[in-house]
Amino acid sequence: MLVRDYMTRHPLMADPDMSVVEARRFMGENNLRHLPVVGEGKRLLGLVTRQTLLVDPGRLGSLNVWEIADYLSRLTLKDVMVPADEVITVGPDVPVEEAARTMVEHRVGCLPVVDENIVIGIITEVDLLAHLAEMMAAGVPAVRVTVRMPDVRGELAKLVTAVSAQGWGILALGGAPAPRKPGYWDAVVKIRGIAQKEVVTALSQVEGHEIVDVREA
Amino acid sequence: MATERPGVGSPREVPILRVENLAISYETRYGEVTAVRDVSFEIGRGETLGIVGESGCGKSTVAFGIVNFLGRNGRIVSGRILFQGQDLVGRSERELRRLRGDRIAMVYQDPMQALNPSLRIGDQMAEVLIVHRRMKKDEAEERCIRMLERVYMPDPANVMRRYPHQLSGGQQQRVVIAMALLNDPALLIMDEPSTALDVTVEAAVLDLINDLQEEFDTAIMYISHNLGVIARVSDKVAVMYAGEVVERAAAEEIFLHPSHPYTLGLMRCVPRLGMEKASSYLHPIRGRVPPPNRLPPGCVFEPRCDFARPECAERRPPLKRLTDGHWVRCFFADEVASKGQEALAARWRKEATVHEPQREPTETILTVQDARVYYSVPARRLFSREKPVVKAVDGVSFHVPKQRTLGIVGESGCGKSTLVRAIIGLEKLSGGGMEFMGFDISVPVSKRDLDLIRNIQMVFQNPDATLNPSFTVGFQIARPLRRFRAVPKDRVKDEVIRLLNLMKLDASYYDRLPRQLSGGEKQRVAIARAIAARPELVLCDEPVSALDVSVQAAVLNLLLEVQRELGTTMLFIAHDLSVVRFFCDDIAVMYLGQIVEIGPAEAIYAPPYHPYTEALLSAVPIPDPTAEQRQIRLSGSVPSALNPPSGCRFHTRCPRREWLPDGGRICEVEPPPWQADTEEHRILCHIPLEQLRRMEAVVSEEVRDAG
Amino acid sequence: METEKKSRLRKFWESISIVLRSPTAAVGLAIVLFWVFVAIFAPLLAPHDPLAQDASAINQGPSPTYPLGTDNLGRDILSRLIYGSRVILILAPVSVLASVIVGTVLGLVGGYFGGIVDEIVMRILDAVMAFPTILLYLIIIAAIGPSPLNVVLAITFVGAPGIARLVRGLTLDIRTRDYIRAAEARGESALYIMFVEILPNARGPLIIDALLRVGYAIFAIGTLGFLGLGLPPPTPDWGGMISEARKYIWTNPLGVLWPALAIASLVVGLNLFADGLREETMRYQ
Amino acid sequence: MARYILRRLGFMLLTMFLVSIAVFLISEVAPGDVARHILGQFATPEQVELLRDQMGLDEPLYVRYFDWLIGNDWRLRRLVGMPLKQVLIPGRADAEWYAIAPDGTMLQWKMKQEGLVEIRVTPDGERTEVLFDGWLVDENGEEYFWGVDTAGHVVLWKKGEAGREVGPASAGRAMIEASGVEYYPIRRGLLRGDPGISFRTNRPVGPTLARRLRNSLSLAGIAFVVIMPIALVLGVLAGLREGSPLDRTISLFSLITTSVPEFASGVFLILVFAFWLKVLPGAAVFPDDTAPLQNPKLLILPVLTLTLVEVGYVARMTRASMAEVMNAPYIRTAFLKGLPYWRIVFKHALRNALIAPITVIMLHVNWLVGGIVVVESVFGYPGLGMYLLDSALFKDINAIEAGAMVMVALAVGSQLVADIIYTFLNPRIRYT
Repeated sequence: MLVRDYMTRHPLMADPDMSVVEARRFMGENNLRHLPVVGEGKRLLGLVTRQTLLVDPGRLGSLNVWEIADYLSRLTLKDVMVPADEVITVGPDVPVEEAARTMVEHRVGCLPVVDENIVIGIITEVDLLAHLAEMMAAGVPAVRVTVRMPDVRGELAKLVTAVSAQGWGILALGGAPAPRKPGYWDAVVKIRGIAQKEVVTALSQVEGHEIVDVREA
Repeated sequence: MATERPGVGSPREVPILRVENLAISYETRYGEVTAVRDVSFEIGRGETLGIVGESGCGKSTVAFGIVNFLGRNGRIVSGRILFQGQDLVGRSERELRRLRGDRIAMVYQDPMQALNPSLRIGDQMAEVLIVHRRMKKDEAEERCIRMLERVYMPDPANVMRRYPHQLSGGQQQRVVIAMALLNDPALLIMDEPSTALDVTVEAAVLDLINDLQEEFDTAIMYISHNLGVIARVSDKVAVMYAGEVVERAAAEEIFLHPSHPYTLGLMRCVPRLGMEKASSYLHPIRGRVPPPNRLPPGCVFEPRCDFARPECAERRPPLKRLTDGHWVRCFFADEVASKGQEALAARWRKEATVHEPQREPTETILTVQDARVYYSVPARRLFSREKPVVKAVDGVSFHVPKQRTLGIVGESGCGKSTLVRAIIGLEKLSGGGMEFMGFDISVPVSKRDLDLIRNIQMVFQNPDATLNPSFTVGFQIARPLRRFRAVPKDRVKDEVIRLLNLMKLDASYYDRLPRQLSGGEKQRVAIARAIAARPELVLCDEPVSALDVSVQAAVLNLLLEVQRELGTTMLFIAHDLSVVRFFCDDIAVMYLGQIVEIGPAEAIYAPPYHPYTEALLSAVPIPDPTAEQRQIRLSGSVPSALNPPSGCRFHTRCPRREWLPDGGRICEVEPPPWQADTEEHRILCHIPLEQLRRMEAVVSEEVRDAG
Repeated sequence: METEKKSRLRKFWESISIVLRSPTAAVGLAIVLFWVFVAIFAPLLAPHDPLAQDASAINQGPSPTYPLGTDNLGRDILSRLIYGSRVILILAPVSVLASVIVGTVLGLVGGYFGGIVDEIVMRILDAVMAFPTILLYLIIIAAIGPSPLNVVLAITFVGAPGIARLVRGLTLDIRTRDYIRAAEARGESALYIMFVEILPNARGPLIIDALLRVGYAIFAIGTLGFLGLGLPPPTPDWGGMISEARKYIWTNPLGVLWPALAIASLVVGLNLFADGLREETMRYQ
Repeated sequence: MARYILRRLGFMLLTMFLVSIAVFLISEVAPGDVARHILGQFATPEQVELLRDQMGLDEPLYVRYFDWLIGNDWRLRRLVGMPLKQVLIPGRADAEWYAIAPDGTMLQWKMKQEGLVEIRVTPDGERTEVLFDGWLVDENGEEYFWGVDTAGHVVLWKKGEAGREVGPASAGRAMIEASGVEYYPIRRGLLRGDPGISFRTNRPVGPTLARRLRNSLSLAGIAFVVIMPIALVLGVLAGLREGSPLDRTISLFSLITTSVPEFASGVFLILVFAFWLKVLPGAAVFPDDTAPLQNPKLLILPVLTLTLVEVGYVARMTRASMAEVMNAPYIRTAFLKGLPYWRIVFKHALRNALIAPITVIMLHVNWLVGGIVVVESVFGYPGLGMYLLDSALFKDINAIEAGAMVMVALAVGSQLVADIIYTFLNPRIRYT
């Protein structure tokens, strides 16, 4: 579960000499939101997003229509891109959650994956969400139970023991601190091939655990 | 988490490569010739597109067109080449240079030729990183070594210091592949990368390509003439003919439902592993690929097509969509698709013309007893006492009954050609004996009498070298007639023409020179020359391996016909196991100068196997992506015949050694014994027969019946 | 039969047209043909007897009587040039032909038999080739004296090893072809294989090499003449003419120019032709 | 690699051996009697016979060959009973043979009116003449003596048999003595640096040859230095742009210049630069002992002539090789690796492209030598070529043989150099 496994390899990239107009067309055509700008050997030079392509109106204010057209046609990516030293990047061998944290921390939707300054892929929020969905086996029919337990060592093991005591297999397992309830932990378990009722019966017997939510998903 | 889960669908992806209506032409002395036209396809990330077709169909032109490396006289006439969304047509040389070797890499046929003979492997590899990534030399070399490790190259640090000629063909190809992958390219173009290699090495290289693709997520464009190879590596297949893509679909789809007459023809003209002459028939495609400056006005395939109607000659069929992702350039694709099913099935059915196999024992015509052919080679050191000896053939024994065909298979350097040359008398025996129709033939041809010479003739491999370019076809066929006084002088010409007709060539060929003939025609003339004096035994040394697949079938059929009509006995050498299986009654498998397994064809292709036979069979590329084939890969390369391994010669690479107690120590020490499975089927191995019998069949593909 | 003749004729014209496709070959051929024409019709073209001396006109420049002037003995330079072309255009091809015959046989034998035969032949040829060519000429002519026959002998001796090497190389290549194996498998004799199966396939490069060698033979004959080792006087010999006129270069500079131009043009013409031919045949293949 | 070079070295020695036999045979077995040739038409048979004896021509061929090759002083000293030594005469290109007495005195003998005289030269250069009286007696009772004469022969003198009358000699070599009964010319042998006496000058060949060789080597050396860079650059440029106008121009130019014989191009150059433009001397005549580099202007035209002929040849070889290499698959690989053009040219192509021409260039030394003979002759340059030519015309056998061996050694040596360069450039040979 490292970045290298979830990133998009061989992403579309652009030359620093590509004109802004061309880049806007290119990104639109290929439905891109982020475009790494690379030099020879795929070395990262900068990053372009849809926002960076929007030209600062202040700059244009003093120009007339013809001058604006001329200015725009001459504008290339290297003039507008976020330069490499300001781009937030991630290495291929970083855990996915670390990448997610980086993105949250910097409020960016995309991280170029670089290996010694060479762009080898790109990881976006969509990739991470896909990872989350996969982790929680979204779209696979199963019983999904959310159990609230004290945030104490050994509590999760109790839950897992209870499930395996029934001979059931765990399809997905996840957990997070319970919302608005400090000191508690919510765990989500997905179990396949049994009825909802059986699950409730089995798990409600676990001491100290409370079933918060159960559904067929 | 043992359960399988479907991956989350990724958002709509831009293909790595998208070619639209590409046309490429060359300036020649006949004017501008369009070599490729109207070619479209796309390859996604981590996907392999196989491009298949005969030589001269424009496959390589497309490959070079993509990187716009067409030489001085070639140019892209029209079309778009979108690489990662950006058009490559019209890019400057500087921009292209930055892409080549970095984002687009190429690997092609002959690795020896592709590597610079006077630079060390390390320098050649490292410069890719140094040039594109401005890496420091030692850092680059470090990376190269790691990459060589990834392509399973033994002792990579040492390999870096070597020169290309010091590596074997398989190793060279690994180096070339490693070099291509150094910069993690988005697109890898491979042009017949395994064609020059032996089957077992080829299989290993194909496995490697599969592994690497998963790891690097590279889009691969894989060009080959071999349907089997294409079936093994491709996700999608495009069939090219005379510069056009005539059919394009997912791999399984195209192999199960071929819908263009040419695709169908290609599949019907090669024998599949397991087909034999007694129960099946090969359907050659008539005619030959038209040269690009003389294309037919309508459908390019019309002159050779069995489905052609008048309108096919008038206008070019458009590319039409059959099912999702299956495109065909034929007016009658539906008809072809449905008839094709029958036709494919029919090749397994017994046809009226196919002859009954003769299984009753007949007299033996050729006996080879413990034959040995040794060469001494110049000593490696200046003053060494011993002259090293290459044991090209070392103690080979077999016999061939009259009117039967013995096939000899083995990889290059196993001594099969030497053996055949010794039989015909071009090679001196160093030991052992050979007897032909009761006469001793262990002497060279110059010491044999004329009648004996007449009775053993040979058909050679290379159609371009088999005929003397200075003389007419007629003269060359007539020469044996005259020399052996096979017919009276005044009837020589008639006889030559009769032979030509037998070879399905008309009398007008009499006055032609070899350069006016196609490869297949040359080979037919060579067969005519060989059988002119009615020999009892014809030795065929890879007679079809240099021919295009569509022509192979015709030549094989002719040889079968000759054998049927003249009752000739044949010795048939080939490296293609499907062809041997199809053509021969008995088969001998050779490894490093020795026969390791011999017996009736069907016995060779079913357990018990010699471990080498088993590996060979598992390496054969089968033109059917659904066929199940066990993967048994040999490690290393064939040891030198100069210094063959002790004991069993195969022990250095044998994957089955561990079946024996203490890992097969005995294999290293003692030469293995012959074990008889049946009276005719024998295996040279230490492993007890009972254990060999427990082997699974390598190919579990059952003959599919359309009925 | 009739059709065969026609096709031969057509082939001939085809090859001519191939040659003429290359401008250099065409120019070269024109120069050579010009000299051949001059040589054939020498008696009709020459205004004077090449040996006749005119004591009243010694070392003169061009004049109406002597269009190119006279030499130190008062002989007409033009006539001597014209007759000189005969000498050179006979000696050069003859000596090349002789070396082609000798060299071909040696090369075929060495290349086909290989082994010890080849080794011996090649060692001897190497030894001959180790001599600087001019030295061989010097030694041979010094030993056996200058005469047309000896010039031919010397050029043959010097030229044969080169041709033998070429033919040997071609033979080594051709003998690995399958059609040679087929012939051997038919039990053909070595002579048959060498001369019927191999030689015809070596003819292309051999002809071109021979053509180039005619150029070098002319070069060599001229050099020998210049060094005083050529044809004994008073035979009109271009090299000898230059050597003689060289002495009077300060009084009659043109006297040395004409024969130098003549020999230069002939060799250049031949080499242009041979080279153009080679390029074209290479491209044709 | 060592193996390969050793092998080539072996072949080279073998070749030289064969060549020496050939040179010897061709020049010595040539039709016509050398002695007669030297003495001229009018010499008497006795004179001829005597000269043949003095020249050692009456010995069997193989003896003469080995005498010529490795000398005979070590054999003849047994006759004299003392070691023999060759002493160069300072100031003259000449040398004399002496017998060395045990006390270091150098001895020669000379038949004079009064009888056999012994000439003694002490180690400190003091020269005295005394009448000889050390006669030996053979089984027939005759008194005889084996000694060394003043013209480098070991001579058998018999007491009382003073000079036979053989009459005056007509040409070249004057007959100094005819007093002995048998003559053996003493030679140190070619391999030991003594090519013998020139018939033309009656002096040892060695010193003259060395000076002429020096002159020729300076000419050839300068020519080489001028030719190679020009030719290689032209060839590489043409080969890189195969089929372009530049290529066509270079190719045609080089074809024409190589085709014009040196004597013709030399003549053209003299006419243009010396006769019409009058900027350069038309001949390169030096006093015999000046080195050519002292007057470089004289060298311009000879070097230019050689350059014209050779540049074309080398350029054409280089072009063909370069063009071939640029079409090779591994160059295609290099392009597809995205390497810059000049990196491909210098790193990938040049080395492979030079393998063929370098060998050919070195083999071409043979041609260069030929060119030098002609060029020297055109410009009257006192080099080895002229020396050989003059010797050949005079049938000066020792000079021809020595000159020929020197030239062959140069040629074969350059082949060895070519082989070494070849192995250096071609790893396939280096690592097998």
